[in-house]
Order: sequence, then structure tokens, then C-alpha cells
Amino acid sequence: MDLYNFTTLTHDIHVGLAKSFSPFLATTIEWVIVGVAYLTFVALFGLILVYVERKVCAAFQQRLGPMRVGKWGLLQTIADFIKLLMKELIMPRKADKFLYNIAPFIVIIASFLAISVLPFAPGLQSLDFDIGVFYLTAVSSVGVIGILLAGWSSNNKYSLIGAMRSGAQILSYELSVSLSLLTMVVFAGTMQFSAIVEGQRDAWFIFSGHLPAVIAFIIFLIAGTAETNRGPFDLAEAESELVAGFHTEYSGIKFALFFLSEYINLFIVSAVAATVFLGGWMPLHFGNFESFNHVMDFIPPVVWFFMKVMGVIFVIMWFKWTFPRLRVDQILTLEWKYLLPINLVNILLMALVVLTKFHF
Amino acid sequence: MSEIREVIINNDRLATDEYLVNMGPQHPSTHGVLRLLVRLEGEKVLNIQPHSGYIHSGIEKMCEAITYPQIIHLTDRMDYLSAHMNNEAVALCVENALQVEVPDRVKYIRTIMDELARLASHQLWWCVFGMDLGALTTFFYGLRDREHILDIFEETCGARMTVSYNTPGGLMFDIHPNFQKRVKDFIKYFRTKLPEYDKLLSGNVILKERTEGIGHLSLSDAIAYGVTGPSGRASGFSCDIRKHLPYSAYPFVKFNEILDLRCDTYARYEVRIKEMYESLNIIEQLIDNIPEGDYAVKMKGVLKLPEGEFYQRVETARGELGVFIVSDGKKNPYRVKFRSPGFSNLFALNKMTKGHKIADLVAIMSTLDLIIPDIDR
Amino acid sequence: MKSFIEYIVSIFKGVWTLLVGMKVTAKYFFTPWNHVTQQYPENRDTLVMFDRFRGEVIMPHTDNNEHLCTGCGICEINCPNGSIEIISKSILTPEGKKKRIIDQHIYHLGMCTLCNLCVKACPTGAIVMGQKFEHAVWDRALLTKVLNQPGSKIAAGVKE
Amino acid sequence: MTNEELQSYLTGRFPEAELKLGAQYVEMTVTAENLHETALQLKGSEETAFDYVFCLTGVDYAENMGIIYHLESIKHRHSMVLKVRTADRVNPSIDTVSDVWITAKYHEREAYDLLGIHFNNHTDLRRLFLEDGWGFPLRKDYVDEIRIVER
Repeated sequence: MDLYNFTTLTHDIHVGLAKSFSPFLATTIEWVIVGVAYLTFVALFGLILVYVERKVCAAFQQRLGPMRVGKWGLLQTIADFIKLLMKELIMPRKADKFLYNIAPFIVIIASFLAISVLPFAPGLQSLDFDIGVFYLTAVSSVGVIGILLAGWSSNNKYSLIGAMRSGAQILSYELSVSLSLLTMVVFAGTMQFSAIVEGQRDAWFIFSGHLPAVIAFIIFLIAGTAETNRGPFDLAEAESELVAGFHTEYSGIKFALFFLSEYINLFIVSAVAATVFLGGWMPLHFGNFESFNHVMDFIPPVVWFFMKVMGVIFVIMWFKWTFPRLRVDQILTLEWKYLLPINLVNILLMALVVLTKFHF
Repeated sequence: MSEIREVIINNDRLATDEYLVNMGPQHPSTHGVLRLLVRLEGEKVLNIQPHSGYIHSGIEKMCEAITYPQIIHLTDRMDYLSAHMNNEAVALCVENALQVEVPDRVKYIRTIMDELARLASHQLWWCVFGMDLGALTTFFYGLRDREHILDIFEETCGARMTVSYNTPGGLMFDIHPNFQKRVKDFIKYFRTKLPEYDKLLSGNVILKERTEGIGHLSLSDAIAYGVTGPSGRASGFSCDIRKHLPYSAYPFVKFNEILDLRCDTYARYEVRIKEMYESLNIIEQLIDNIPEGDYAVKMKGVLKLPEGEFYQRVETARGELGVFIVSDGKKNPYRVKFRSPGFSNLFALNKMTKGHKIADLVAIMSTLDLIIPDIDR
Repeated sequence: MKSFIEYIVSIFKGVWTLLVGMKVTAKYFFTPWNHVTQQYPENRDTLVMFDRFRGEVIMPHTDNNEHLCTGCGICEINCPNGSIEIISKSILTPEGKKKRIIDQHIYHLGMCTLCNLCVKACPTGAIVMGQKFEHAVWDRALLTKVLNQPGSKIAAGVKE
Repeated sequence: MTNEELQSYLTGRFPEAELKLGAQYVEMTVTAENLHETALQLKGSEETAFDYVFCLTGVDYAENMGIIYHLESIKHRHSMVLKVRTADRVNPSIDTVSDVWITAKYHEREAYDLLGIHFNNHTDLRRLFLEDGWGFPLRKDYVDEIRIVER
């Protein structure tokens, strides 16, 4: 297990930098390295996700997906990205210029903030708060401000409707996300992500927490899908109703930022689901199968983490490519009449489980 | 801009919370170039004014300059998904005027083609309906199955959509030797796929929530607005021309007119799904019994209709199509009027959507199954 | 209590219908070899159009550069769009009679709706529908074609 | 009712109208003044109950404009043709029947658009397909030198 621990690596880098430079400079360089690493990761992973999404949806629809650019269309998303970079930035004449320009950055910054607390592997985590879960739910809802601003400043009725829908939707589903995470916090007894992962060394929470954990997981998946504005909850950009919703008037790289942030959010939701419910970077262990467990240990934690994330992403994509979209009032009905009461009961159930020690 | 002013002048002024949105002419849900001037209060639809004519092609005017057999190439392009039925309407109208009786073989083939076209149209409607509701996968499943029908058309008629197959006096060609086998294969194939449609969409709780009780169109309104076809039958309006004024081979087959009394969007959805099963039944009854004979009656080189007025009603995939020919005895018609089903159906939209949400407007419009060239002609 | 049970039942029923739908899409996801995509320019060699497919009007010529067109103009009359123009010329037959034969059979592909009326009306079967469908050209003028090849003549034995 | 029965009934009901039994339908020609009243009676009377207009056609006859209503009764499943001619050809006008049959409202708009027939008392008589000031293309004397190519 310790074979793949990144703590020593990061520690060595820190020590090395501290030796060569003044403490201030060392910290700055560390920041830059971490920032560049995250940027690269996000950009690359966004591109990969777009490609995966296209291939997955093509497979659901009995198609092939992109096949022309590169082998099996592997370079398609890069070509698209270059195209988006080269496109003209068009701004509606009566748009609120400042807000219009700042909106995509707010959305993407919110995504970046949220990504910083995720533990990719032991030691590979930039911010290890003891209130990690709380921090994550707090910053992930900042993105909605960007969406609202984008819809408002575009001076387009479709954008405005999309933004308003998005606001109503994200604000209410924030509740379910938080409550289902809270259920697991009750179970784990900590809000620190690394500690949550450590707590799943013997069994993932979704197994050890049995029924309440499973319910919380399903609710988190549904609410998380809604949080990311993906189908069947893609009301904010419902293309058959609102053309493109809040980003109707955006073009070029600004559109690309919205697009990218959607996929980062998808990653974040899946990563949180993987971390909190599916054991994060912990390998799959079965009680007494020593040899099996040993084999599993040889797969690096990063691979485990990304395998779980991709699994959750696949399920969310599966939702999108199967279901029709909900209507705006139904989306709120689903939240307030179904998810929220179930969630509250579920927390109670989880508290009982924890109190009676009725778990593995 | 002028219309917006008009709304403000004609209707009472817009209240503070109300606003106008132009849906179309370039909007993903209008499937073409239809413009709806929608008056909204928040998400609630208060009033809709349809503006059509963006692809008005003047088919009625063009018909006055061409001969009767040439009309079929224009009717192909009216309601392009029911091209067979449109052509048949013209062909039957001319045949009735000339009192020509076509052989049974022609009648059978025409009916089979009609039902195949109806199936293809309903398949396309199904996939587009799913797409309008946000289920994008239905689009590809529907088109996948439609491809088989289009292949049948292409093999026998030479074209996939603008078939020009029914001509006055019979058919353009005889059926292809492979036709019967292909149709039977298709029926076998599609009978396995149709239940999948039900599993994917019909039973889906989200679809039911989205459609049940939405877009209510009562029977009296359906008759008053002249909403025909599956949309009318979902309101209990027994308007199936195939049943009431049977033409071609419809008198020889047994089939049910699908009626639904729920009057809502889900009823319109289900009527179309059931009609697909019914179409399969009709084809199955006919495909093995195509009688031998000529595929066309020998007509004169120049067709001249006797002086008078001739009307022919057929049931297309969207409803009742009427062809009204006023002839003055020359080789060109004096006046041709097409009573297109989409035209009447469109104007019931305002009645059905009042008080619903924008998303419902899209769903309702989709179940009316509007084809814009059919409205604009 | 009854309504509470209904509430619970409705949740499970709803989720069940969703799962049924997901099963359908999953079935196709895990059988990706059943895809229906045709990769068009790559499959050009194997792409065979149906023999009745109407791609364009052509006038078949024999190896001796002979065609069957008498230049009667019936196709021109039957065309609803005016996409056919017949230019004929008078020649002297070896017997010394004056005879009108086809000079140019001009066909505007850009105006043609491929309705098959000209082919159906042709008394000698001189024009037929071709299966070529790749008609894109850079200049619209290239869509106007002369169907009879230069130097071609009418085949012997065609009834006027 | 069969066509013959319908004809005899209508003859008794509307003595001033001109009735003819065509090949397909009973054709009744009324004067422009009687149109609205006739329409009301055709729809309202229990025996006829023509509640469904399946076609409304405007025709430019050389000397005047004709409007042809194809009516059907859903209750009795019989249909008939109602015809009317306007007095004037250049500025034709006629009473609307859109208050009797709602669907006529839009068919009348189409007739107004393409033939220039003005329907009195119509609540929303705007052009449907063409721009304002286009001209009326289905009139026989319509000329459009740009778009119409004579052969």
C-alpha cells in the first residue's frame, strides 16, 4: 500500500524547495506547481471526458461517434477545442459587459475551488481541511452565481429563463447533496476527506453503512446529476425549449469555459460519490479473501480512484442518454416532496445505525 | 417588431410580469421554420400566435400551370413524410373525375405503401417527440427503424422521401421482386422493436408526468378547430377517413380506428403508438394477397378533366388531407386547393397550451406532429 | 396511512419504469458491434444503390456511340420544371429526305426534382435514371449537362 | 342522411337557395347576404348539424370570387358543399363564418391572403403566409415578372 503513497514525494519536493529558496518563494513556487498541475489535469480530463461522453452516447445510440480525426476520433475533442479557441467572441450589443465577461470565470473558478479538496491518492490532495465536506458543498454552489450572471447579462430572454431555472434547481438540490453527504458524515464521524477515505480501509461506506448508505448514494447521484445541470435535469440549457439556455449568447472560448466547467462538475460529483461512498482510492477488499485483497492492493490507488470515478460518470451519462427531461415544477416537486423527506428520514436512520453500532 | 406592436395594441397591454418570446423561425423545437409569438408570464404560457409562411412555396399557384400528372411531384414536397398519401389523394381525385377504375393490384400496393409511409412518419414523430422531451436516444432508435422502410421505398419507388410513386391511373412502376420479402422481414423486425419503444418511453414515469393531463383538447374543440388525424382521435374525434370513406384497399382489410378519450398529450402519444401496431396489422393482411394484374391503367397522353369540381379526402399520417380540384376542361387545373391537416392542427395550439409551461408547449407542439411545408404549402 | 403506502409504492413503480428504460439502452451499449452507422466515403466501394434509385437522368450510349433519342421532345413537355431542353437540327438523309434529329439534349440537373415523368413518357426509352448521387460541383453551370455525347447518332431501327 | 335525403331536406329548409346534386356532394349555392344565416342554421339545426368544416376554398372565377365550404356532420356522417359568390371581383367582401366554425377563421385568413377576399366581421383578418402589400397570387390576373417564368 505504501508503495504508491505520494506523501513522501510531495514532502521531498517541499523540503527540496525550502532548502533552495526562502520560505516565501518556496511556498509561491509550490502554489504555481499545484496550480499548473490542476489546470493541466482539468483541461486534459475535460477533453477526455468530452470524448468519452461522445463515445458512450454513441454506443447507447447504436452509433460509432467521432471516427474521423485521428484513430477512432481520438483527436476530435482537441480539434474542437482548437476550433473554439479560434472562434470570434460575439457579445450582444446591449449585454451587461462586465458581468457578461466575468460570468464564465466565476463558474470555472467555483469548479476549481471544489476540485482542490478531492483526495486523488494517499498524499495527493492539495487542501486537506478538517471541514472538507462542508467546504466542498459551500464552494460548489458558487457556480450558480456565474450561471445566473450569464443568464442575466446576456440580455436574452432564453438565457434569462435558463438562468432562473438553473438557480431554482441548483439551490434546492444543494440541500439534497448536503444532506446525503451529511448522512455519510454522521456515519464516518468526520468531515475530513482523507479521514473519510481512511475510514473505508476495511469496507466501503456503501457496504458497511448498508441501507441508509445505499439510499444516500442514490439520492446523491440524483441530486448530483441535477447539480451538474445534466440530463434529465438539463433544464437550464434544455435545447429543445431554450435553444441553449444560459449560454445561448456565448461563443468561442467563453462558451468553452462553460462547457468545460460542466464536465469538471461532472467529475467533481463523481469524485465525491467515489470518495464518500465507494472508498475513494481504497482498493476493493473482501473480508477474508486474503489473496484477492492482496492482488487488489497492487493496483495503484490513483487507478482505483479514477476507475470508481469513471464508473459513476458512466452511470450519470447513462441517465442522460436514457431519460426525458423533467419540467421545471416537477424538478422542484422531486426535490421537495421526494428527495428531501427521504433524506431526512435517512439521516435519522443513519444516526440509529451509528448509535446501535448496527454496521460492519 | 410590427407584430409585437400589434399584440400590444390589439390585446391589452403587457402586464409588468409578462413578456413576449419569439419561438422560431429558427428554434430547435419547431422542426422547421414556424414562428410562434409566445406571450409568457414567467414560465407560464398566456397566449400563442403562430406565424407561418416562411416556406410558403405557392404549390397551389404552381399547380395551375402544370398538368395533372405533374402535380404529384409537388405533393411529394408538401407533407414529405406522407408523400405516398399526398400523391394518392391527387391520383384518386383525377381517377374519380375521369371515372377510371384502377386494378386491385394497384389498390393493394397503394394501401401497403400508405401504411408503410404512415409507419415511417410515426417512427420519425416518435423519435422527435422523445428528443423534444430531452430523451435524445429515442431519435436514433426511431431513425434506425425508419431506415428499413426507406430502403423498401427506395428499392421499389426509386426515392426515399419524394417518392412520386402514385400517378393518376396507377403506379409509376410495378413493385420490385424483393418487395414482399423485404416488407415481411421488416414487419418481423419491427414487431420486436415496437415493445422497446414502449419500454424506453411509453412507460417511463418522467414521460407520464410530463404528458398526462397536459394540453387538453376536448372533443368539441377538436371538431371546431378541425383537428384531425391521431391528434383528433386522441380527443375522441372519430375522423379516420380510412374507416368512414374507405378508399383503395381499405374496404378489404379489418382494422380498428384508435380512439382515446383522455384528450391529453399522453393520449395523442399512445394513439400514435397503437396506430403503428394497427398499420402493421393492415400490411400483414395485404402483403400476401397482392393480386396479379397491371400496375397501371393506360391513360391518355394528355389528361383533361371534365368541367366541374372534384374533392378527394385521404388520411395521411397527420390527419385528413383534402384535394379540391376545380377544372375548366383544360389540361391544367383551374384551381387546386389542398386542405392540409397540419394547417388546421396548428391553430388549435393556442387553445391547448394556455396556462401550461414552456416545456409543455414544446411537448404539445410535438404531439401535434406539425410538418411546416404541410402548413405553408 | 393509505396515502403514505401509495407514496412509497409510487416511488418504487417510478424507479422501476426508469430501470426498464435503462435496461433497453444498456442492451445496446453492451452490444456495440450492432451499430448502424455507415461510414460513407470509406464504404464507397461497397455502397451499391438500388437499381431503381433516381440519381440523375442519363442517356445510355452503345459502344458505337449510338443512342435511342429521336428528339421528339415528349420529355420536355412532360417535365414539370423545365429542366429538359431539346435542341434539334435538320439533316438530309442519304435518301435525300429532310429529317429532324437531336442536336443537343440539355438537362439542367439543378432544376430537376427527379420525378421520373420524363423517363416514363419517353417513347423509345432513350433516357433512364442513373444511380449516381454525388452531384456536388463548384460551379452551378456544371449542373447543366448535354446528355447525348458529341458525335453520337441515333441507333438504327428506332421508330420515329 | 344520404345525399338525396339531404337534398330534399335542404330544398324544404332553404327554398331560396340553389341546390344541385353533384357526383360526390349535395351542392347548395346561397347569396352572399344569406350566407351567415344559412351557416348558422346548417350548424344549429338538429337534422343537419354540420359542425365540421373540412375545407374552405376561395376560387377566382372570371367575373367574381367564389367561396366553397365543405361541411360535414360528425353526428350524422353526411357532408355537403356550400357555395357563395361575391358581388365584386376586385374588392370582394363577404361575411365571415368564423364565429360559426372556429376553424374557418384560419382558412378565411388563408383565402384573404391568397385571393384578397375580405371577410366582414372577422376578428383577426391578417395575412397568413405573405407579407403585407404582396398582392394576391391566386387571382388569375396576378403578375409577378420576377418569380413566375412562363413557358
